[in-house]
Amino acid sequence: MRQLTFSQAVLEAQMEEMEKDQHVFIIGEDVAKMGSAFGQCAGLYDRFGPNRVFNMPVAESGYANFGVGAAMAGKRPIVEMQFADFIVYAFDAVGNQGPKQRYMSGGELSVPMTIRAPQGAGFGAAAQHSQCVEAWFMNFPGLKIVMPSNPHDAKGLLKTAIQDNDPVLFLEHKQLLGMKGDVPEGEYTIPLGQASVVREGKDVTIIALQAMVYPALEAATELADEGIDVEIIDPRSLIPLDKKTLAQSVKKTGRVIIVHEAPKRGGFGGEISAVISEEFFPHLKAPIKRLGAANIPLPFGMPEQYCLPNKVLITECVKELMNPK
Amino acid sequence: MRQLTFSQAVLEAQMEEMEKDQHVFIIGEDVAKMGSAFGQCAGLYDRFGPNRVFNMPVAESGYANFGVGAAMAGKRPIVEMQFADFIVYAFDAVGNQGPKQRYMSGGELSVPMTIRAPQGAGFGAAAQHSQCVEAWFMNFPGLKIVMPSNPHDAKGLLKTAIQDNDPVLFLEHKQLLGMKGDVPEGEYTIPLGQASVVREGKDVTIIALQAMVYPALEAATELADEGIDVEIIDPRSLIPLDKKTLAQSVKKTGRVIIVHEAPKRGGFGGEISAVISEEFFPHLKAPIKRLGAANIPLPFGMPEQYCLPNKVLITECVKELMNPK
Amino acid sequence: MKYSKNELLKFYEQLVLGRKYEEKIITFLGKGKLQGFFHLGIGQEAAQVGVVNALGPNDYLVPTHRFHPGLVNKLDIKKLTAELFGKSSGYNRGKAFTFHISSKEDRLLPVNGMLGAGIPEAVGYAWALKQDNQDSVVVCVLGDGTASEGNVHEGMNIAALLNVPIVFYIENNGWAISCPTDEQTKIENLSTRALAYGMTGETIDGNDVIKVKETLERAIAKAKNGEPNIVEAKTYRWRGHFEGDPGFYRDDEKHKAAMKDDCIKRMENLLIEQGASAKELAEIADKVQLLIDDAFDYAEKEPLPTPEDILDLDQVYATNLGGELL
Amino acid sequence: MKYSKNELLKFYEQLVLGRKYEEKIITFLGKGKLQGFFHLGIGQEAAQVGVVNALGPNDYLVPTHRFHPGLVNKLDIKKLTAELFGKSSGYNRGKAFTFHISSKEDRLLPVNGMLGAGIPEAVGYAWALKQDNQDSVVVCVLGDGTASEGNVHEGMNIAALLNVPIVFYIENNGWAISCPTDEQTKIENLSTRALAYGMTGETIDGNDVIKVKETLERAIAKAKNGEPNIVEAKTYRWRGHFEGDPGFYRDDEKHKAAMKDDCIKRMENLLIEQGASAKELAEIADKVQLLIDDAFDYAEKEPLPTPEDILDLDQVYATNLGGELL
Ligand SMILES: Cc1ncc(C[n+]2csc(CCOP(=O)(O)OP(=O)(O)O)c2C)c(N)n1
Ligand SMILES: Cc1ncc(C[n+]2csc(CCOP(=O)(O)OP(=O)(O)O)c2C)c(N)n1
Ligand SMILES: [Mg+2]
Ligand SMILES: [Mg+2]
Repeated sequence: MRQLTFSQAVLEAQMEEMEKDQHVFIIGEDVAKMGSAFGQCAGLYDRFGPNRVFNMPVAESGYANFGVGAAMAGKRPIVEMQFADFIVYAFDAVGNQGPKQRYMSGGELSVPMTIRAPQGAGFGAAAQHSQCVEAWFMNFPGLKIVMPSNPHDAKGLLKTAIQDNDPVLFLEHKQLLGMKGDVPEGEYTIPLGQASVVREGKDVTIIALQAMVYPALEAATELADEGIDVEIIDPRSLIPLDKKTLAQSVKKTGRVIIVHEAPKRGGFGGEISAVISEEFFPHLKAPIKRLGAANIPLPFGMPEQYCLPNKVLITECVKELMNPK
Repeated sequence: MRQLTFSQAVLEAQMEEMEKDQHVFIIGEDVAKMGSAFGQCAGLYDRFGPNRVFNMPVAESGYANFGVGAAMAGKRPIVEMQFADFIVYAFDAVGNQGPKQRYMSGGELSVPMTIRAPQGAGFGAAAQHSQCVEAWFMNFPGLKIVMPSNPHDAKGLLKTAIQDNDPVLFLEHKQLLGMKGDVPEGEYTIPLGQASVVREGKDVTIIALQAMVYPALEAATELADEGIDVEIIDPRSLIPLDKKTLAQSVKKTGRVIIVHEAPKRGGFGGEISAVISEEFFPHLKAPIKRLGAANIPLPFGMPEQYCLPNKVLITECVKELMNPK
Repeated sequence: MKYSKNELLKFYEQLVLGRKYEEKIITFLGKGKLQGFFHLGIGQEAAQVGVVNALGPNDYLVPTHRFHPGLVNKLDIKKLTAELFGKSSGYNRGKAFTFHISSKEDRLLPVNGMLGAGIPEAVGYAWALKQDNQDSVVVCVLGDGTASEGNVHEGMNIAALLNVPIVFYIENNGWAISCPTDEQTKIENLSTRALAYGMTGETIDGNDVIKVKETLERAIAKAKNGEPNIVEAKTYRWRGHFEGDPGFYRDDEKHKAAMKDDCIKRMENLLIEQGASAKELAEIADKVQLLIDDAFDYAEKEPLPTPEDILDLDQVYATNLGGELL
Repeated sequence: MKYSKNELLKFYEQLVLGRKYEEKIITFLGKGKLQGFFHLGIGQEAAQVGVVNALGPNDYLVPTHRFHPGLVNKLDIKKLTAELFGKSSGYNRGKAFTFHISSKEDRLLPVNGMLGAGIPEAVGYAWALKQDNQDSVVVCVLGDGTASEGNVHEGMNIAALLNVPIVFYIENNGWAISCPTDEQTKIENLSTRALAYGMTGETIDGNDVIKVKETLERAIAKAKNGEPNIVEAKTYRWRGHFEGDPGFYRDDEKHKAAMKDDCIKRMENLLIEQGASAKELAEIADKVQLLIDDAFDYAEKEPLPTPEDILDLDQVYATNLGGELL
């Protein structure tokens, strides 16, 4: 099958949706001639012109709210944050404005806006350019949160996000943007709220999204040699969350590890752990475990690795669940 | 014992700390002559003058960062958000600036800043003036989060927060600010990370903070008549979290309900549920339950009650845990 | 006089409607028949009515929390009042109150609970109108205090840069809660801010309804022409910040002096000069009062939203993917 | 000429140190011996060296991510270089890089990873200095792009209102990544923004090190006197936004033309006019090069932080309450 990078998949999804619907437009920093920091918009400015793809001043709150306003007027903005970290300035727009306009208006308005933002560590870019931001937004009703782990899912989910009539926070991962993967020719979409079973197994369920899927896979391969059969579930979207697929897996394995790159305390692992223990408790054979980054801001450079979850930690955690002391 | 309102307790804590340490100062909207929206600063402007208590323009990000800067220079700012909801504008300052300066500087700087903010529903003030904000900040290492449920705790904890050398987010609850309670004369402090056992019991542990302590208490009283013995734990601070006290209670009861006012999905209930299931799983006799607000923005007026957890829901949940279907 | 007596009487009626509508709110609050924080615009009627009269049929308005006098002259008074009562027949099914009220049909964009956020939103809305070749302008109202917010800076800069058809209308009533304008900023006229973005700005007497209307008409024409701009109208807040605010922070003498300039008195004097009789004016007041009483009667009796309506996920999500209530 | 040959030679040395320091960074990046995003200030040396020279011993500086030429003239070159290498003997134990570098001893406040947030922080810092009766000023550097952030508006307004001893120094290099200044704002000179807050502002030639220094000295004196103000220095970014940026968005002709105005060449010409010899200049360059090579040798060999240092909770919390690592 045809191979594209994650970034090209994002590009293609945007291009197709822009071709189809003239209300779709893109704003952000350096999205126009430069085509975004990681090439996600490469060529779109030339193709669609300055009224459909244009740069904004360095004013994240301003242009995210600009997106909210344009969306209320019937446009379908794609608002790019250059790095997801900068979304702290647009926290109100993304959590407290876009997602609430519909309810506050009694259902009259809607905000079909997609916020795209590349997040995560891997570049050693220190405490304010390496964060995973999803957990900050999980307590805002009205918002949907999507976090694909590969080019195929990225394309299908982004198209769904752009077509969705509500605000969707679409998080890319900086480490994955250059990653290649199969992307079929032709149009396809993937519904939000549908997990993917990345690897089937019967002993332990690992729930991982985005970049964390890969160390989980490596760990699973290693553990297979030791006779431990790991299932890996990638929920792909946090809101909505595919509880059905989680349930099936937990019923089978009875053991769960949730892995995320954000600091462990306050990460989305808490929510998923709580859902599982609330709804599937009788099936649990062991404590639900979470692996996340150390609860410290990330340092500059290579040493960030000392803070992050990895294959070794995942492997250890699986073994601990299989052979409790 | 002497009775003070929550708001008076906050006032007294600030006054005592300002008397003791001339580096403590207060900024915010309407903190000066008006003495804050709920009287938390009443009289402080007259007492300490315009260099220690002063109004800021309506610019939450600006003055929260002003606080961060002044704190790095050795001051001990108390930054008031008039309503906690407005902290969305200061999200960067409170989560991403203050708490990280120390680590980013390699331990050289520190930010002894207290951010005070009244939160919560009860006034029917709709979707952007009624929120509980704690969950938004739980994934920022470096920040401490305090949420007292009564005047006594408010005074003791606020003094500790002001004396603390790191940023502390001190959340008041609007519905509690007028509430009276015992506050001893003379100085006292309460350490962060020390839960209070609000009611002892042996059947079910309810973990509740702030305003949710009270419906939990009512439910417990009712349930006692039916022979169900409820223990209520108020962690008082979410970061740090007193896991020891939680452990003792869970070991005793084996049944846990976490109640918060914020929407259920993405609320702090997830974190606490995850901690308990991770660390005290063998003691659990039943699924850990969470009660939170419905996952919708709050509406205007009295109907907000349809969205919030209350005594009835808590009672039902306890019974369900005691008599699983 | 450029305006006929009848035209002036119309202005008068609008001003009086605004004043009496809010006085009715005070009465109902006094009786405990209304809930919520009411920020009244008494004294500021001209600054609001002038704007409402300047809007063309295609133009949009973003009001503030203190805009009842303007709203009552623009919207259906019953539906508006029902919304203020939080009733399900209100503009937003009782979910919005003046904190968030909006009406698509009336080209009324939402009031924002977050001061400032509505400004770049309005810019985005106005930009979209231009893209769709609508012959429309957005008039975005903000207070003097709100002008200190970062969003206002960002929104104005973007508007100027993209030649967006918008008028930023600063209704300067001298106060942001307890903070007088000179504790909010050092500059004399907030319209000076226009220079910071390459726009034009103008400060006018906000208690002169005709001046407001005419200035806004020019401002709107300019904005339609791709020149966003600022108009600052200076007026004065007569009441506390919200009903119930004791206003201890205020200097009584200065306060009384400022209230001497009453936009309604001004219009009365003008009308009498133009030959209107006291009786004519009284008749208008009576007519308006009936309208108001009627609306309050109606709204009071309307039902509150049901739990089902409050918990309706279709009002949260336009594309509802089975989102969970709990 | 107001300055002696020796004084001019000193400026020259500083400019060359800045230039060669960054050229060394380019070499090391080329060899794969450095990690991280480097935003170089080549071409902007005068705009930075001028500021560093204007600072009094009690004054503070907030630099930007593009301030290596300034930093190398202000800080210990070895400790600075170690920080750029992420080494534990760097200014911030290798945790900061130019994204967050700070030094208490050198009165260097942190670079901010969030453009704009550092502005109100600097205002708060400067206010605190004033409260403590320090005879100090904060010079807060920001870029032309950063000026669009809401925090800048809020910070400047607060500074003006409280008469805080601060100079806002806008180092306008014509670009914010791929965005030229005229796509950032419609105004010609960003110092015009001063009018929006009741401050004074001035725009100068940022490639004239003496002009920069003297203007800043006056600006600092003014700020000490309770008059915060803006200085905008116009210069030009010679390199891509960061090393590795191919800069496709740039017009080559215009770019080359802008680079003709080289602040170092200017100083050379001035020095030759003042009787300096080519040999003297070459000697300075050599001396500076040695210093740089030495610092890079040192930094390269220094150890990276250990896991224990990286995971040290005492560097996260000043009052560590048993916070948990995991
Ligand atoms: C972001 C934000 N900060 C603070 C408030 C609280 N608040 C409501 S009205 C108000 C005063 C606003 O002053 P101004 O803009 O002059 O409007 P006015 O009330 O005078 O009409 C404040 C501070 C808010 N709603 N949103
Ligand atoms: C809040 C925020 N938005 C965006 C960025 C990404 N970014 C880093 S440097 C830069 C350009 C800034 O331009 P300017 O202020 O002119 O400084 P220059 O790089 O030209 O020195 C941008 C957009 C950031 N670090 N922080
Ligand atoms: Mg006002
Ligand atoms: Mg620049």
